[in-house]
Order: sequence, then C-alpha cells, then structure tokens
Amino acid sequence: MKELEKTKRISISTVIFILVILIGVLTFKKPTNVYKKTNSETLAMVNTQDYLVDYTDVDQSNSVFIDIRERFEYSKGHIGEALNMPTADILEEQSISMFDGLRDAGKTIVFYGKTPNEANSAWMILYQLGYENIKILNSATQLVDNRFEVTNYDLEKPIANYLEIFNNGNPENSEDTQVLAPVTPKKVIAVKKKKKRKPEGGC
Amino acid sequence: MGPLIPNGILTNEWNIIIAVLIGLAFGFILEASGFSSSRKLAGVFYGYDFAVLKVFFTAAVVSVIGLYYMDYLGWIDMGMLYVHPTYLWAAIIGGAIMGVGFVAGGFCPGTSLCAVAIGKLDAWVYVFGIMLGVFIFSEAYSVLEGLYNGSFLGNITLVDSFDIPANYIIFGVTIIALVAFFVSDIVRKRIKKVFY
Amino acid sequence: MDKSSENNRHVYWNPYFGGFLLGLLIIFTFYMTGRGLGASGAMKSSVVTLVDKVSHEHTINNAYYSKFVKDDESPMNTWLVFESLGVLAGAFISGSLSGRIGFRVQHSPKITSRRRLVFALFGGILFGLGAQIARGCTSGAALSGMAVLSTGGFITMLAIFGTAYLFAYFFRKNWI
Amino acid sequence: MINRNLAKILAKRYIILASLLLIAALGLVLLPAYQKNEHVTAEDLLAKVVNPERYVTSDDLAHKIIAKDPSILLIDLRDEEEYAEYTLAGALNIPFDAILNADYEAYLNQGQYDVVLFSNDDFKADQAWLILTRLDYKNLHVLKGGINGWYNTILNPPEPTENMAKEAFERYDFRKAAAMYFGVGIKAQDNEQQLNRTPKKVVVPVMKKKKRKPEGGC
Repeated sequence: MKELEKTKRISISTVIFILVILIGVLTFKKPTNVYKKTNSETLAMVNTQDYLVDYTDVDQSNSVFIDIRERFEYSKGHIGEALNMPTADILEEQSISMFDGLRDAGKTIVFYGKTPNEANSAWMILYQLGYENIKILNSATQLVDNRFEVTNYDLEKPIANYLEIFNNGNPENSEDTQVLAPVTPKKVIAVKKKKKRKPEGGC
Repeated sequence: MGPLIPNGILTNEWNIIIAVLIGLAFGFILEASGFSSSRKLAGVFYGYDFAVLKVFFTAAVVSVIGLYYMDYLGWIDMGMLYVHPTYLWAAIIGGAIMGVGFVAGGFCPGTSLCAVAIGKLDAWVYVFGIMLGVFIFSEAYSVLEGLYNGSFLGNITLVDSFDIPANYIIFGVTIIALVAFFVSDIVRKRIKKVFY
Repeated sequence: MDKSSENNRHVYWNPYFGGFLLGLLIIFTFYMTGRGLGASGAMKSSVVTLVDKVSHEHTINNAYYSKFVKDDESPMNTWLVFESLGVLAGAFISGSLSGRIGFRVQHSPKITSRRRLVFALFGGILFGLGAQIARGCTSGAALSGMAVLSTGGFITMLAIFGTAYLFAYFFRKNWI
Repeated sequence: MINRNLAKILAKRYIILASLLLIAALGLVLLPAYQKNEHVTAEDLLAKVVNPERYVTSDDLAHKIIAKDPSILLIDLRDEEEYAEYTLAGALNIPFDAILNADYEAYLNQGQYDVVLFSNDDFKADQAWLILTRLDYKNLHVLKGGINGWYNTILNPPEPTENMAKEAFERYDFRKAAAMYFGVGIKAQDNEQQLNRTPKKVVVPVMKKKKRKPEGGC
C-alpha cells in the first residue's frame, strides 16, 4: 500500500482545485438583467395590441414620455415633457434604476420614436426584462416648421391592394403573352442541419 | 460558453484531435492508478485493495462538483451535455451481466485497453471476449430488442427522478463517497493481505 | 523503496490522486465535447467493421449493425475509436515510465494461466454483452453518467458493483 | 518539534482532504441560486438591436432576387390569406404567431441561408427578429419597410424630379426595370397568369436538425 503514503500531490491538487472554485465564485458576477418573460409569453404579448397607445389616450398625469431617438434629434424637438433616452442606453445602470423607480411609482412609460417601429426594439427588450408598464406611442412624430407634430400612424397596414398594381396598365387580357412574364423559378430549399449539434455519446 | 464543440466555438475537426488527447490522458491516469492489473481491480470485491472504489468515487464526486460549479459560474451549459439515457431494465440486467463479467474477467473495457497496451495477455483475451460478446449481442439482437429498447425513461437525471435539487444530491453523493472511503479503509485493515 | 524498477512496478499513484485527475479529465471532456468518456464503443466499432468486411449484406440486414453502418464513412470513424487509440498510447507511456511493459499472464498463484485465460474470455463475453444491453460500460455509462447525475448511470453502476459483489464468492479462487 | 507537528498534521491528512471535498460540495448547496439567462443576454441583444446591419433595403433585396442569389431565404410573416394574395418571389410563409413552432425551426435556425424576414411593415418583422435572435438564431435579417416599402420603392417608385442627382435616376431606372421583372406595368400581360403565379407553393425539403437522440454508445 505504498501509494497511500504519498499524499503530497493529492493535497496540492486539491488545494488548487478549491482555489480555482473560490476564485471563480469570488469573481463571479450575477447577470444584472435577467429575462422575466419567456419567448412564448413575449410572442403572445406582441400579438395583442395592448402595448400600443394613441397619443390622445395617454393619461398625461400618470405617464412619462421617453424619446428613444438620438440626442440631437431630441434636441431639435420633442413632445413637451418627454425625457430622452436613446435605445442604446436603455440598459445602462441609471436607466434601469429609473425604470425601476417609475415602475414602483405605478407610472406608465410611453416610448416614442419617429415611428412606432423605432421604439419597438427598446420596448421589447424591456418588456422581456419584466417592465410591463411600458407602452409604445402608436404615432408618427416629425418636425414641421419647428413644431413637433404627432400624427396618427397606421401600423402594419397594407398600403395598397397589391393585386391592383398588376392590373394597372394591363387593360387588355390576351391569352398568348406569356413571353414576358418572368417565371420565377421554384425555390428549392434544402436546409442542412446546423453546425451546432447536440452532443451525442454514450460509452 | 461550454461545451465548446457542440456550441460551435471549436470546429468539429478538433473533435478527433481532442479525442486522442483525452484518450492519452485517460489511459495514462488509469494505468498509473494501477488499473492495468486485474488482480488490483478484483481486490475491491475481496477487500484487499480498494483502488477501484477510491478512484471511481473520487472521479465521480470531483467531476460532478466541478461540473456544477462551472454550471453555476456560467462556464458550461448543463443542458447541452449528453445525459446517458435511462432504460431501466436494460441498465439493471446489462449491469448485472457486466458485474459477473467484471468479477470473472477482472477488467472492464477501459482498463482492459490499458492492460493490452502494457502487454498483459489475459487482457488481450478479455478484449477478444468483449468483441465476441458484442458479436453475440448483435446476432441475438432480435431476441434482445425488447429489453434493449424497453422501459425507456428518457435522458433523465437524478434531479428528475427524485425531484430534489441537484446540489443536495451532490452533497449526498459526496457524503456517501467519503463514508465508502472510510469503511473501505477499515475493511482493508481487517482482511488478510494479499500480495500480487 | 522505489529504487529499482522491480519495486517500482507495484507502486501506483495514490488512488485519490488518480481519481481526482480522472474527475478533472471528465470535466474537461464534457467542457470540450459535451459528452463523457467511453471505452467499449471502440470495440463495438471494431466488431461492426469486421463483420462489415466479411459480409456487407449481413450488416445491412441486421437491425443492430445497420445502425452503425453508413455508406459514406467507415464505422471506425467515431469519437470513441480515436479516444481508445489514445488510451492505448497513454497507458503504454505510463507503463513504460514505470517499467510495467511485458508480455505475461497475470494470475493468482493458485490457478494456472490457462484457467485465467478461460475466465478472462468468459468475463469478456459477458461484459461485452452487458455493455451492449446497458448501452455503456463502467466508463461510458457509470462514470460519465454519474458526472451528470444521470439516473441510468447510477443504476448501471449499482447493478455492476452489486452483482459483482454477489458473485465474488464464486470466483474467489481466481483472485485470492 | 517541527517533525512531530508535521506528523500530527499528516496523520489527519485524509480527514483534512475529505473535509475540503465536503466543503466544496456544501458550498454548492449554500451558494445563492440565481436565475440564468438562456441564450443571448439582454445586453448582447441590445447591442444587436442597435446595429442596423440586420436591415436589408428593398433595393438590395431586388438585386439579390433578380441575380437569383441562392443564399437568401425569404420568410413572409403575414398570415396565410395575405400570403396567398401577394408575396415576394420565392418567399416562404411562416405566420408571425407560428415562429416558435418546432416545425419551422429548421428554416429559421440554420447557418445555410441569409434569412430575410418581412411583413407589411417592418414592425412585426422586427419583433420576430428580436424573439428569434434572443434564441441565438443566426443569419436573420429584416426587410426594411416590409412589403409596403417594397411597394413604394420597387413596384411603384416615386419618379425623381429634375433637380435630383444622377444616382436617383439610375436608381429609378433600376427600380422600374425591377418592377418589370416582378411583373408590373408590362403591357399585354396575362393577368390570370400573374395571379396564379404569385402565391406559388414553395417546395422545401428540410433536413431536420439532429435532436439529442439517446444512442447506444457501447
């Protein structure tokens, strides 16, 4: 049983192992921003229209407008009381603490940009982080003659009957003119399995 | 972050190189721990040498503690790891057959490869036996298929089976391992020494 | 004590140290590849390759072989085969460093070499059979399974060692 | 003296080692649990959001479609009726509600094609992009302006006025030609033909992504 006498190596390696764990734990930082909503919850929320609010429906006394455009655009003109917070800054420590404060105070936050599309991403990220008191202003905003105007916006509304455009300028219907019609090739898509694979294994 | 290859951080070509390197280390550790000697291995069943139990349990405890720390620290994604599937009766019956084979032959496949490398002739025969066993299994697969594929419980872990958080299970396993080490030392002192 | 290689031959690592390094190796394996260690898979691949060489027809018709035979690559081209080649090399290095290389049959002085070889073959067959049924051997199922707390791994481990202890009595002459 | 002390410590060396191991295991139990982010963290997601690279302009897309670029895969996120009415050439319909369905994962989560998501505007497409990017799907793009933008730029481009730069005219010419290519404004064209053609079925043989399959290793 010679081997049991030799404990130098095992002692040293155990100490190193414990040290590595200790260092790892001590230097470990918890993720600051954690998703509170799963993807399917987000998808369900996005499918409702609850997060969109019209300018006229905003309860001014209990709401805070936040302009998510860049600073210079904000400086040119903005909604009266609005604060400025470009999309890139929404996860800064100060921003998060501000959102926390507003949430705890029961205030509604209304994001707006040039169009709702612009405010969309910022809203979505914060919604997934659990800030349910944020809404998007369903309006387009623009600067007209140095006055900041808020106009209604038709979100995701098809602007035209697409078929009409084909009919326009095609008054005559002849049967034998397929020559010019571009026949779009049938797209055959073979999706290969991705590089990222689940490990397989076993003995 | 990890595991590196399934997450695509390292390309798949590395897999082979790493396989050889891991094999090298595996073989070295097994051989240096004395697992190339069938009599040392069999000692665990007769109480004169508990190297198998010690190496095996230490490895299991260290790896499980290490992996869960890494998971905690976000260095590895436990969900990406391959969890050995549980086919209840296949595991029990297969394990029982292996147990008889272990005590009769004195090796398990990994250790027999080590013994093959250092020229133990009984290990050569043993490896040949394993291959014969695989051959028999394959030929009799139609008979054994029900057992092989039956009672499938999924790629479950003890966390799923007992519904206890993994950390408590690990703590329990650690205690069991330490008790086993302690008991094995007592047993070894009482049993007549066998020189081999 | 460890002056001559004759003595050195029986001096192995502290089992805790070996186990500790083995544990680190398992962590490393999972960290790199997401899978555990294994050994008997290589032997299965060899068997499949051999049978495939002898009769390709047979491997395709057999439900078990056909799982591992692919048209475009050899069944030998698996992770475990490469790992096992590494095991052979690693064990050889370790063995040569401590002077343990040499062709011999290791057996208890009470039995003959012939008896030892017969039992080795018998044990090998059983282990090969069992490893296929349980989908893994001590390293693949039990050790790597335990590292990720796999229920199957624990069951396999308990089954192996439990039965081995039960049957140890019948084989005692071979070892003690 | 030193030797004796050392011997004392050595006598207990295994107990010390065992307690170290126990402490390590206990540490795991005692460490405060925290919630983990799966896939992409919010910070990384924001960085990707701020980066405008995900947008594809309709001009670029028109170029690619006309050049029959094989690397793009168009995904129409509108519902089936709208899809049946009109869609972009070669687009595949994955209704917005269904983007998380496992059936469509093979299309969205792959490294082979540049996936271009589009809806009527880019609002929905952006939302889908965000949800899918959080899952760490790669190669996803959004058609800037969506179908409305497509209509306004390619199919019905505004005519440049006299005092505009030369590029504007070149762009206009390209758009006109592209519109022609996509079947607009061609005289003596068979309408029925057009109508039947547009909502074509796209045949997509998909290889399923390999799922974690319990495989007999040994």
